[in-house]
This record gives sequence, C-alpha cells and structure tokens, in this order.
Amino acid sequence: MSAPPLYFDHAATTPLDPRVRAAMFASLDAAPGNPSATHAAGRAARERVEEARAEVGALLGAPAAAIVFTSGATEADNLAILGAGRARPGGHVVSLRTEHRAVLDACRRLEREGHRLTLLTPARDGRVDPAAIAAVLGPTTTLVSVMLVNNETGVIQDIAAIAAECRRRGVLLHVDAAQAAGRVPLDVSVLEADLVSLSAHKIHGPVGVGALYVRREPRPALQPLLVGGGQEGGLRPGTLPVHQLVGMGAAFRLARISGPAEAAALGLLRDRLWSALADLPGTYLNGHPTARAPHILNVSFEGVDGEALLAGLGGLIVASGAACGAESGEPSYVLRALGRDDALAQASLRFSLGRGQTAPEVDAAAAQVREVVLRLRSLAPA
Amino acid sequence: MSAPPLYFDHAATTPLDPRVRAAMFASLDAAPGNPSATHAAGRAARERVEEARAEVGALLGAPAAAIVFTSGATEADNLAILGAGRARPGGHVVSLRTEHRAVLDACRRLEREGHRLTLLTPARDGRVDPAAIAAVLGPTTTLVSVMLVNNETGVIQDIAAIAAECRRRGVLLHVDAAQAAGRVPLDVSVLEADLVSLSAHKIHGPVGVGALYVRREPRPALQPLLVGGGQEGGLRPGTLPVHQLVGMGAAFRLARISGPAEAAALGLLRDRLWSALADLPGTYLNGHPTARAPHILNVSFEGVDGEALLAGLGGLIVASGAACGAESGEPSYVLRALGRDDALAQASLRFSLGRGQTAPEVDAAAAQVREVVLRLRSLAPA
Amino acid sequence: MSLQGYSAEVLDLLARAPGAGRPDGVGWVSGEAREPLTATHVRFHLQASAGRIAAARYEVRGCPHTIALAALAAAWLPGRAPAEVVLDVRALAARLQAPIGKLGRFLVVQEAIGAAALQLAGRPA
Amino acid sequence: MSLQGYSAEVLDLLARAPGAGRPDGVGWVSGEAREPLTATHVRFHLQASAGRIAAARYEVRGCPHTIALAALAAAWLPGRAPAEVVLDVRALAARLQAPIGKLGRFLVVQEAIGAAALQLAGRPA
Ligand SMILES: Cc1ncc(COP(=O)(O)O)c(C=O)c1O
Ligand SMILES: Cc1ncc(COP(=O)(O)O)c(C=O)c1O
Repeated sequence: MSAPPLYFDHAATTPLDPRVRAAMFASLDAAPGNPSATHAAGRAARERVEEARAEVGALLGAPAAAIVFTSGATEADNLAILGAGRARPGGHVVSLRTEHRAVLDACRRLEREGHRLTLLTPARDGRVDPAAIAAVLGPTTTLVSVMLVNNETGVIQDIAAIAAECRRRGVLLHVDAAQAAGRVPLDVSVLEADLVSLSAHKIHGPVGVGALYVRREPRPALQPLLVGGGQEGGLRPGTLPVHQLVGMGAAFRLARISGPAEAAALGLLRDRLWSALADLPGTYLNGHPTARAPHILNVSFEGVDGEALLAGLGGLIVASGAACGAESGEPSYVLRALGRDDALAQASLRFSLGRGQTAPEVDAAAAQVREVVLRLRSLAPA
Repeated sequence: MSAPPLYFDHAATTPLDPRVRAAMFASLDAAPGNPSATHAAGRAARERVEEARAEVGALLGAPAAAIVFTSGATEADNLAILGAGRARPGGHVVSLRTEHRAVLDACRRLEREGHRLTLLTPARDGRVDPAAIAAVLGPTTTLVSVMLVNNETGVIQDIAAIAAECRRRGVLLHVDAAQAAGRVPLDVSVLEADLVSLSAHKIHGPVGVGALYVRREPRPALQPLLVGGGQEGGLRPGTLPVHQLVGMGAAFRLARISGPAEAAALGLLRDRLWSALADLPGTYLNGHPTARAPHILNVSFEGVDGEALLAGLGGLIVASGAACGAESGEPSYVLRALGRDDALAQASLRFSLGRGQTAPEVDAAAAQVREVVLRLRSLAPA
Repeated sequence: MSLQGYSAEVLDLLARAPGAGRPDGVGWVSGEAREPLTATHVRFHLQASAGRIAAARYEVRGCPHTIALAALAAAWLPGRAPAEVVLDVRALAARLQAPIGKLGRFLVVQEAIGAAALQLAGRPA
Repeated sequence: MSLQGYSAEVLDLLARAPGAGRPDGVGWVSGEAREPLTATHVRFHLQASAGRIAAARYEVRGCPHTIALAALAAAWLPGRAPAEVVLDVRALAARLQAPIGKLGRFLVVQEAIGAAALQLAGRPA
C-alpha cells in the first residue's frame, strides 16, 4: 500500500479529537473515583461528570439536569422509544421508514408489545411533510420519532414544524440527533422535542457514550431499560464511566464553540466534492438538494456495481449502499425508501466529512471515484 | 491535607492498571475504525475486539463466542435476568436478598411483569445452602440468580453445587461474578453457570464496559434489552467502543496471568488487616470466616456510629455500611439480611484491596481505624 | 456506602469534640436521651451557679453532625438560665450544613439538654 | 455499509480485468446472461479454431468476485471444446474466497459462457 487511505466515513465514526483525548487521559489518570462515593476522589469524579453533563446540555441550550448519560445513541434511542412506549402501554407510535435501525427496531419491539405502529415513507427527496405526520396522529398516538439528520443521506427534517403538530395533540416527540450534533443547530427551545438522542463518537468524542435529553417541564415519564443502582435519576443505573463522560463533554464543548464555523467549512467541501462528481453522466444526488447537513454527501452511480465500486476505491474509506449492515447484503433500505431501485441504491457511496479534512483530500477522492466509475462502466456490456 | 488518603475501596472501583491504560491509549490513537465497517481500519478494530473477547473468555475457560460485551455488570445483570425472564414469561425466579441491586431490581421488575419471585435469606454467615435453593425450585422455575462473590462481605457461594441443582431441574443459572473475576477461580466448566456477569473496572480495567458470558451448548434464549444494529449477535446493538473493550481484554489478561498470585497476596494483606483489628473489643467479622474472596474484609464495630467512624477516617478511602447508596441513608441491606442489627450494620467498614497495595498501608489503615474507634467510644455514654 | 460531604466546622468539631467527657467534680446534674433506630445516645452534664448554667459537658454517640451539635451546645450553654436552653435547631442545622434527615437526631441532643436543665431548675439556686 | 474483505487475487483481477473487452475482429460468437436483482450482467465472446475455443473475451457488470470469475474463466477457456465449458463454480468460489451468497452470480457467468459456447457448437468447425 502507498499512502494511507483517505477517511470519508465520519458518519460511521470519527477520529478522537486530540483535545478530547487529553481530557480523557487526564480523567483516566486521576485518582479512582466512583462518582457515587463521597470521599474526595468520588466528589472530584462527580464534579467532572457534572461539568460534562452541563457541556452536553449547553449544545442543546438545555440545563444539565435534562441530560441522562447512556452507552451511546443506540441506547438513547431505545430508552426514549421503549421507555416512553412502555410507560404508555397500548398506544400508537409514529416514525419514518428512513430512521436508524435503533429507532425502527425499537418501534417494532413496541409493536410486538401491543402498540400500534405507523411507519411513514418520506418523499423522494427524503423529507417528510409535517402535514403527513399530522394526518396520522390520532387520539391514541403517544409518541412520534423522527430524526433530525439522516445518517445515510444527511437530509434534515423540519423538526420544529413536526413538534408543533405533536404539541397540539399532546404527543411526545423523540428526535434522533446522533448525526446532527455539531453539524446543524440543535437548540431544544427551537426544536421543542421532548426526547433527543445524542452520541459522542460522531463528533470526535469516544465511542461507547451518548446521552438522552429528557425535557424538564413537562417531564415525560420513561420506564428505564436497566434497573439497579439509582444513577442518572434512576433512568440509567451503572457506575458512571467518568473518562467517557468527560470525553463526551469535551467533544460537545468543541462542537459548541467551533461547530458553526466547522459546519460551514464542511459544507463547502461537500459542495466541492459534489461539483467534482456531478458532471459524470448517470450520477445522482440522493436526498434533498438543500435541506441537508453539511457533512454527508450520498451519490448513486448508474451502470456500476456498488460492491465493485467500493472495492475499487482502495485509497478511500467511504460507506456504500451495497451492503448496509455486514450481515444482510441488501442494498440500503433508506435509499430504497426514497424510491431508488435496487441497482441505484446499491451503487451508492456515502461520503461523510469531519474535522480537519481538506480540499486536496476531497479532490483526490473525487478523482479516484471518477476513475473507478469510468473504468467499471468500460468493463460493462453496453 | 497531608498525605493522600489510602485507597481501600477497590470493590467500588479500581485504579486503571498502567498496562491497561497503555492498551487503551494505543487503541484510541489508532485510525478510527467502526468494527462493523470492512475497510482496513474497520477490520483492524474488529481484530482488536475479537482479541479482547478471547481474553475475557479465557479467564472463564470459555470460547470467545460465548462473550457478549455490555456497558458494565449492571447491564450484564439486567440482560441476563430480564433477557432470560422475558424469553420465558410467567415463570418463577429465585435469588438471594444479598444480591447486588442490579440483580434484585431486575428480579423485582420481572415480578411486576408477571413472574413469581422467591428471594432467599442466606445464613448468618452469608452463605446459602444449595439445598435451600433446591427446596424452592419448582416445575415453573425458570431462572436462579446467585452471585459468586458478595460485593459487601466477600462471601463466596457454592455455585457448583447450586448449578448441579439447577441442572437437575433444567433451570437456568445466572451468576453475578463482578467481584469474582481475578479474585477467585472462575472456570465455567467448574461453575457450570449458564450466564455470568462481568465488569472491567473492578479489576483495574476501565469503567463503563462489562460482559455477559452466555453458555454455548445449550445456549439459553435471551430477549435483548436494546435493539437495532445487530452487533454482538443481536444481543447488544450499538457501535462497539473498541478502546473500552481493549481495556477490558487487557485487564482480564492480567487477571488471568497474575490473578492467582495476586489473590494470594491480597488474602495475606486482608488477614493482616483483620488481625490488626480483631483484638479490639466489640469487633465483628461480617460474613463467612473462610468462604470468602481475598480482597474484601467487612467489619462491624460495636458502640460507634458508622457515619462518625467513616468521617473520622479522613486518611482512608473505605466504604461504610452507614449509607449504602447515597440516597437511602439506610444501613446496608446486605448486613441486615445476615442478621446484623441496624446499629452494627451501620457501624461497619468494608475494606477492599487491590493491585499494588502494601503491608505498611494496611498497618496504617488499621492504626487509623483503631484510633478512631477508640476515640469515638471514649466520647460515647458508658 | 456513601455520605454527604461535611463542612470544615463539622469535621473540626468531630476531631476535637471540645467540652466532651464525663465531669468528675461535684454539683453536676445529667440528662440523657436516645433514638434507637440510629442508636444515637446523648448525655449532657450541667453545673449551675447563681441560677445560670456555669459549665456543660457531654457524652455522645452519634453521627458527625450530632457530635458537632453537642459541642456547639456545650459552648453555648454557659451563662444561660435553665429555662432558656432551647436550641435553635433549624438554625444550627443550617450552620452545620446538616441534611434535613438529621433533625431527628438533633432533637435527641435537645432532649438530653432539656432533661438535665429540668433537674437544675428543680434545685435550689 | 460494509463488505467482506477480498483476497489479493480478487483485488488484482478486479484492478486488471485481464481479457476484458469487446473483440472487434471477425469470427466471434457471443452469449449473455443477467440477474436483475443484483443487476449483474455478463457477456462472453468466444472464437473457435479446430473445434476448440481459441480466444475468450468478456464484458461484465457485477461484484468483484463476479469480475474476477469472468477473468479466470476467460483465461481457462482457450483450448477447451465447446462441450467442456462447465466451470467448477464451487471450486472457483472457494479459490476466490467468495461468500456463499455469490454463487447465484457465478451462475450468471456460467450461463453467458454456455450461451456463447452453444453458438460455437452450432457452427461448422
Ligand atoms: C442516526 C443515528 N442514530 C443512532 C446511531 C447509533 O449511535 P451509537 O453508535 O452511539 O450507538 C447512529 C450511528 O450509528 C446514527 O447515525
Ligand atoms: C456484585 C456486583 N454486581 C454488579 C455491579 C455493577 O457493576 P458495573 O459498575 O460494571 O455496572 C457491581 C459493582 O458496582 C457489583 O459489585
């Protein structure tokens, strides 16, 4: 191998920011402190935890007390959906077919537990009309779950409008914001969501830690997923992993301070990448042309096999619609829900950008992709 | 303050071993790799995960494939008990009053979900007679949960004998071994448990990661707590926190290699500590005199207030029966289950030892405790 | 397994317990009180002179706040008339930063002082 | 979003695709096959001489294993009689470390070769 491959898979996971790393290492090197203990080390640990909690809240314009730490956005999604659903048995739950598996599978679990489930298909541009959600809300509807930024396409939903519909009918709104934090504005006083899922490792924090924002007033009742221990106000027991929480706090602090400028820069890179690909014939942008997060670009290429495309891109680390989830081997269910046929859904690449990425890297990636697409097309029967 | 306080609270959490730290840092510094991805970094991450899984399995004499990573022993306990219980609705569950809250609360949750629950009280020495368990097993019994090493007293249960009773009746056995790993032998071919909960931070690994051993043949059905993503064979979705798993693997490796010698050394220190305290009048060892893990010593002191005792021990970090769980303010439910009255349960100290602790530290701790106990008694009305 | 942090004053009073001990001179009266649940046990010894408390000592088994309160009370009592020995328990709890759950134990201190004062009041001045 | 790792041979054959392309001389016959679900599409071109295959070319749209298999087949075909052109698909899948799910696509390659060979067989030698 020559140069190390270029990393365009930040929506999967991001490298740890050196400043986050430093904060975590300092925490790991501190005296052992179980934040539930009250000796000095325990108190110091608790202070670091509360600082981190405040930092996570601050990115949402929320008080620290609204933040419940979890092991990641998967758990936060489950806690929100299973927790809210089980606290309101036999209700009606509404979500989208383009949600992350953690949301979809939790909704389906609720369905097996006696809830009614409505999964809406967004428009071909990936957006759902808030009126389409309003249309299915009924007297038994208890929960709506809609993500802010889609992890495959980057499409942004109009959460504030959806929240208004939910509020009007007294329905809880959960928002998976794992891909939104640090990329798009995330102020809960604007979004008006009741529950918001967050993850650290999508914005240069550590893997294995996330959080659920739980609105304070009114505070939605949630049945915890885990019991025993009383931590996190009884919503999430277990010894708190201080170094992980400190890492998440540091990552969210950086996102708060430098997120807007960074998002603008990533948006320019994303546009540059798209410009460099768009004039290839048979190239399609997946998802809404403008209502999109700055760090994700999803493109389908006609006339090539997605797996061969990805395999040909040895110098790039990029995600593909070819086999979403190692096991299934099926083309992206998200792109299919947007009306792409199997072949185009499969022949897609998701480029996702992150901190420190440069224009020359983007240009090199575009050049590689063009070369491989053209070469694979040249092999194919006319 | 003068010298930093001496740490005798390893059963709460342990300092990170420098070798574990190094392994974690190396992992954090590696190229970002989501172990579900198949680019080179993803494959490297997956290899590190599988090495860690093999290390955790090795301490139990179990294959790597039997290990499901979780966010800690709390989650492992919940996954075992709620997972096994929900897969067998309406059954009968048996456990002990001296179990960890994560086990007790999960059992109580099952009870609310329609299971019958029997909680047995161990003998005054903390041990449960396997025949007492056998006596309550009935045709509907689905699950028995008994911990190997008690976290407050260090008492060891006769798991192999309990397992034999369970096997005879086709009942699943779950064992919380959070305090056992690295301290007492933990070979599942001897213990014959179906499910075993583990935690990394009790043996000098990172907080926030644990595992559930799930026997392979026969493999007990478990309903996952979290859904969405398919990781860990569908039992535990979420992006795998590679650095955390690597840390757990390194900690379990050290425990496998140096655990037996270390346990012997800790046992000597524990005996030394007890010798230095036992001749104080009105001093009682809590729990069985010999069936005990080497790292925990729990002692009650007559005629003193537990909170004043703890507060007087400014130079020691040690746990107290005075307020088990910051919120409750009630004396240890574990010691009360062993028949200690409230005053003695409250006036108890749990000393827990760990790697690198020395005889002079033990002597200094004993001297401090003697001094404070004698002084508090001198203040008390005769 | 955990306790609230203590104020510096509580820790200092716990460490020194000024005025603690059973007096051995003559002319002392004693009062005591107990709270079985927490095994709190307080005994106060008072000496009077000219109808006023001249000296106070105490014995105590109790939590750090209880010990601290006993010490504060022992320092506060001299100079008071036996009828005046009602501690401002809420104010003292606030000063000692004691959690609300400790008020019951504080009343044990008050009760012991009251019992001793009652005996003083029953004596010729 | 993820794929199995590929063997070095597959990656090499994918990168070079030896023998790929549409021949432009005379005397070629062609056969093709498709599998719509995966959009796999294979066309084989064969040239015969003295009742044996003399040269083989291919066009392919498919996954890396399919492309690699087409390349291996094109190298293996010359010298065979049209009736002998049955690939040992299982052995080749093993050699290419292809997952079992790829066998369906491999049969598309086989089918295209078979269709071309059938035309050869129908011609005078
Ligand atoms: C939209 C979305 N939700 C949830 C998750 C799960 O996050 P985590 O890896 O923190 O469990 C992800 C990432 O995989 C995501 O992109
Ligand atoms: C016996 C026992 N089980 C479970 C736990 C919970 O472990 P964790 O902190 O990894 O969730 C502990 C420690 O608190 C324990 O001692």
